[in-house]
Amino acid sequence: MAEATAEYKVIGTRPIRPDGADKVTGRAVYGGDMRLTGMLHGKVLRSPHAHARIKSIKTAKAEALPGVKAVITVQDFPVAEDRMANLGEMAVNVKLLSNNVIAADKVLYKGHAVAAVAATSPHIAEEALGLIEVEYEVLPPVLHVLDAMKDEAPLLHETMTTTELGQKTDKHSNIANHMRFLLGDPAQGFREADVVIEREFDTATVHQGYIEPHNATALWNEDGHLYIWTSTQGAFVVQRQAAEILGLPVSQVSVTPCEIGGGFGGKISVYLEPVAAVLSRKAGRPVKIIMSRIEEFEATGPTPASHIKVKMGAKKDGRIVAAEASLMYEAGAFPGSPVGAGCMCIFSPYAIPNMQVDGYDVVVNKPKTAAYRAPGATNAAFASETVVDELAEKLGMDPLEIRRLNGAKEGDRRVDGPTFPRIGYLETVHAALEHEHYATPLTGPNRGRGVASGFWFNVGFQSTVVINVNADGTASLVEGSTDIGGTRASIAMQAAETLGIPYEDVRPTVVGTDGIGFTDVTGGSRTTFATGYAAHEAALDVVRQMKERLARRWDSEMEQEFEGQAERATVRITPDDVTYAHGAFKCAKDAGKSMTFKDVAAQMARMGGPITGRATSQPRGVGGAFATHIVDVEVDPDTGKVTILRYTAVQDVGRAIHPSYVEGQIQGGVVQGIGWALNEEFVYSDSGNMVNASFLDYRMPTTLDLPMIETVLEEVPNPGHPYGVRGVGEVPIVPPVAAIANAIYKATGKRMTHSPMSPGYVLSKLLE
Amino acid sequence: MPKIHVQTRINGEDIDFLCESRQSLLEVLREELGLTGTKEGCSNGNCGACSVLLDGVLVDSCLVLAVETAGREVSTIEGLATPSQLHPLQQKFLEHAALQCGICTPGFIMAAKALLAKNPKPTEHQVRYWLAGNLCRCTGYDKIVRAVLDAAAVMEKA
Amino acid sequence: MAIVFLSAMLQPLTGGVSQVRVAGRTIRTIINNLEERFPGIKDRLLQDGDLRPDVAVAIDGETALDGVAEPVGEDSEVHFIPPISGG
Amino acid sequence: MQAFDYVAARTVDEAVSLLSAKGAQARVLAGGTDLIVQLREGRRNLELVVDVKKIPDVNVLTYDPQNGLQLGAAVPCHRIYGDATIARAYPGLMDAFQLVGGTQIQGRASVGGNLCNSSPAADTTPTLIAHRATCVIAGPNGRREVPVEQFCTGPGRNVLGNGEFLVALRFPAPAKNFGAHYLRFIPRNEMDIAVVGVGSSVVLGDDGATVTAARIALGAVAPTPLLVDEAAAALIGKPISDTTIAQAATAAQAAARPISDMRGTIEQRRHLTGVLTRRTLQGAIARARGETLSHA
Repeated sequence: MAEATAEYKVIGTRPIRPDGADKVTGRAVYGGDMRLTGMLHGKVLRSPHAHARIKSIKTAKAEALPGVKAVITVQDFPVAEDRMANLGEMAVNVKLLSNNVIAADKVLYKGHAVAAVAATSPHIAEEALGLIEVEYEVLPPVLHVLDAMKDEAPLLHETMTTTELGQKTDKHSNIANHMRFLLGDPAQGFREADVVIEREFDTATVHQGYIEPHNATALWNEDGHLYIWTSTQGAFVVQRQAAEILGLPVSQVSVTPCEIGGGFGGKISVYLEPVAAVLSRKAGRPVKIIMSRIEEFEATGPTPASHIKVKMGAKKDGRIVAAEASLMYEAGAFPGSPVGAGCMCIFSPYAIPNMQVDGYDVVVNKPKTAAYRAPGATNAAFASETVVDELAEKLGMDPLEIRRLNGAKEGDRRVDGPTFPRIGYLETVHAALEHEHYATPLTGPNRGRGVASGFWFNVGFQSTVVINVNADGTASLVEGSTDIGGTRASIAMQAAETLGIPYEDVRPTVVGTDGIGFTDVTGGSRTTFATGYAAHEAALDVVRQMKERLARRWDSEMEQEFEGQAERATVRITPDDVTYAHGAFKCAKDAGKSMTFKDVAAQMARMGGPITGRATSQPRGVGGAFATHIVDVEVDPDTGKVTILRYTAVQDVGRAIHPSYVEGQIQGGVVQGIGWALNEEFVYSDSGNMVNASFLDYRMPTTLDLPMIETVLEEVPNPGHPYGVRGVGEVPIVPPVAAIANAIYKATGKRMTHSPMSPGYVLSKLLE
Repeated sequence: MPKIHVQTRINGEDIDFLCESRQSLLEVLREELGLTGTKEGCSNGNCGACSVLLDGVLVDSCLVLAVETAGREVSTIEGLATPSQLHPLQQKFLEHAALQCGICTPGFIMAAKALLAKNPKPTEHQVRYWLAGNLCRCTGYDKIVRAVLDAAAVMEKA
Repeated sequence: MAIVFLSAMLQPLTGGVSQVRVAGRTIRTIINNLEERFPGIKDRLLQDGDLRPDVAVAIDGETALDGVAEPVGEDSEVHFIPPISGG
Repeated sequence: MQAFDYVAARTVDEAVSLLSAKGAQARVLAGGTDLIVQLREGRRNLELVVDVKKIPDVNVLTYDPQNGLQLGAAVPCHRIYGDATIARAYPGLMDAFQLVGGTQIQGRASVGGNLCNSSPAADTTPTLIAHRATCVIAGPNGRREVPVEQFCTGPGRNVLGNGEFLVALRFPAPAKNFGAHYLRFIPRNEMDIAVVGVGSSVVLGDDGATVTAARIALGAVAPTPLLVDEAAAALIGKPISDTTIAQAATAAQAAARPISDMRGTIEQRRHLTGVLTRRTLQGAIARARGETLSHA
């Protein structure tokens, strides 16, 4: 892993992040910290039923409560049009998005927003919620994907029909979409196989678990302009969604991103912003809404529960010749689960000639699912990586050996068709095989070691960066990517490297929709890759402008030296004659002429005025990321409780710009995977009420549940990026559930086919 | 609902405020006194993001009624650094990249401060046991524990 | 003539054909030529003259960014895949 | 959160009169880690909160080898195990007092409050029972005492009448060859409510081999914490052996009346009752013989 290699001065070092002091002193302003003059506090009334028709809403009593300044329902919103809108990262149906922000005629999950109040205190607003009278016609809920797929299941959306293999049908069902990916001839493949394993798996609904609750502050001015302050992964995506839902031109919505207390994909869709906006317009004052933790669990965007079937066949020598999978994902109240991504990831670590993967997107009476770090991939890997492990066992092969034998490399074809560019999967398997952890035998009773691999695409999308050169030779970098994991540093480092100045001399600032060109979400493992790409290009733009200014300056100096002589015509200095390296500009035609970056900056006013580099990026060459993890566990045979003894995560990171934050992304993703594997799940009553909607009973890992998480940064530079960057943020969450399941099998002899592998579940398997 | 006049000390300064008896110390710190460094994560004592010291004892400020602080000493993240220098814990959290989004950081630093006051040379296990009341979702805790151990070593020498 | 891969989702319209060589130097012309051979396929790929929101195009493994205007190489591979968004 | 009045009582009598006047509409505030959550989530509505933390009687924390331990009802957990002498004298109590919530919760939560919240899964009650604690209650009719095993009467309910509140808990001095141990099963290593909790104590004969007295109390497997005499009977008067311990565990399982909820199933709880009874007895016996148990 590169410390500051000879090749780079800044990239590979571990500087302190520029926003660090504010965050450790409590000065950093997160969305919930917003305070505006005359600001009101908003609260949302949420459905107590998982499935019901709204008959009537009476708000008079609530409006009469002293301190209440506005009460709103869907009537206060423009009618949402049933059409698709492109919101940068994703295309979204505006009607479905709006209906999730505020229920129209039906409530489709317990916690679905029905009305909202703005008052002079949050307590008064809460009291007012109790005075809003809503009459419901309660309908039977459907809560599990397999039940929802049945013909006789209650329908959430009467008008919705199934899209079957890309073709719209007129079959009314909770199945919104059935997709299929096919490669080769699976039936023939299975006929040739010597060993075939088939298993079914269930995973429970899981939440991103960010510690900061959703928040939004809105001021809809008398001149019709809407200002929004919020903790979000993408200010521009909030701007577009708010504009679509509220029927405003984008230019009339200004979104300022505050610091964000974690998102992991859960703070991309809007929930509160349009509600705060409409309350603000009605009350004529700014309104701040903050979700309670119960609202976070009941009414934001968890990752789908799923049922997955996997069948894989291999020859005696270990070559996998056929693979089939059927992924059934719960989309929640509205269609749009990440089952497609799950289908495309499930077998991606392997080059398999014959594959068929079917994906089902199924609505259920639960909150609409949203992205959660490599959305859809962890569920799928739990299934496929367990079956690969079983194949290895049946064939008497080491589980890493079968992965090495079948590992995908450049030119191999994914199930969705495209072939892989240069990728680093095999490098992760080799590194795992050679790692001291894997070489050290695991001894002691009730202990087991498991391995698993994972893939995620990563994305490029759009970013804009502006770099302003200051007279003292430092630079101010303006960007639109909200900084959740230290990306101010990783982006400034790439700009500094290209500018040839120290990292400390580049001051990055994150601004909102009025301050920079369109920038997509901080998500999809793209920020250091794509915004870093734009920062590099903007820095090149600065250097180019400096070369132009210097060429003019040096050429005019030539004018004096060759005062009217003939040779003057031959010696013209053009920008191409100016070279730049290690912070110094030199003149190819006159060794005596050179100036440092600082010199040029100091004389900008004399050399054509301010220098501002600008670049937008929508990079191609997005490098996918692979990981291979090793975990040792101990299982208490009396209680079924699983203890993580040791965890090593090997990942192809392309080039680690700031290694500490790359390690941090991997450690964070691994621990979210461990929580997913061991104790995290939504528990529902029969009536569709989530009974464990708190951090007490939605059990995320604490410091005491974990050892240190060892990381190995394999660097297979991505040719599609000037510094070889690959996205690193999402793939670490893909292998852990499967790796832990495989380790528990080695410790207990019982195959795990359900997540979470809670003590109760493991005990029930032990007592079988 | 008549407001109660409360006189207390926050970060070494005499402070008085008006509040309703139903307002938590967390709510008063953030919404009335503008001390927004103490963060809200769950408001029912399960995440530690709102940790402060009450008479030197580590507590969740969401589970303390503001009226209860009358005549007592409250210490929050805003009181930790000196005008010229960050506290060693703050410095080590930055050096170890022991924070990513940073929302849990004030709570962790106040908890670690209480730990080191009680146990200046904790083992890794003792650090993990003490900090189990503070949830973090970004870091996986590894670098947080290392930052606290490193700060302990530095403070031990000082 | 680029090689166009027809996914399982399109094969009902192509009588099971999974690969076909198609003339065209942009995605627009490729799709028009596909339509002539497999009527009805255009509506599955385009909406108001642009790619449908739920369709993305990969050319030689690279996700195309310029929609139907994307240039296509002489022997490039063309795939129609679902768009990917991250977490 | 509904509005309520707040009064910080200075004396026991003041608290009693405040509580009696309001009946069910008033509640004592000690650490507040249960009460404030219930108020915030609307599971409890009150007109008056009586803060007792300024009353000397509820802040008592004294111990001597003859009279045993006097523990004020509002004393927060961290103060108890912060006292080295008391911690050494009652390791079986410390097992539970160090488990209630995370460090922040222990900065506020009191054992009295945990008992008065009367959750069937309360971490402290089984070990209070194993230590034969006595509840000192003040009320309109003066003071009365109740053995702790009789204090809880149902989920969230106890013997406290109108105007009454818990002032202190009294513990006998640990008898010679006395040993106690509390364990709970939780999915994580911290911050969870017990799926099952068991507090066991034994007194051994001078030979260190026969059990002369025993108490086994179960948490989270019945509407109230449960003292299981049949389990003790399997041990008393007999030499210690795996068989008698197994019999005690089986008796405990038979007495348990668990339910299935989000934290555990009936089968799981019944199984764990046996496991934790066995492990706590082994721990109690070791301590009775003077050994110390390695602790988290």
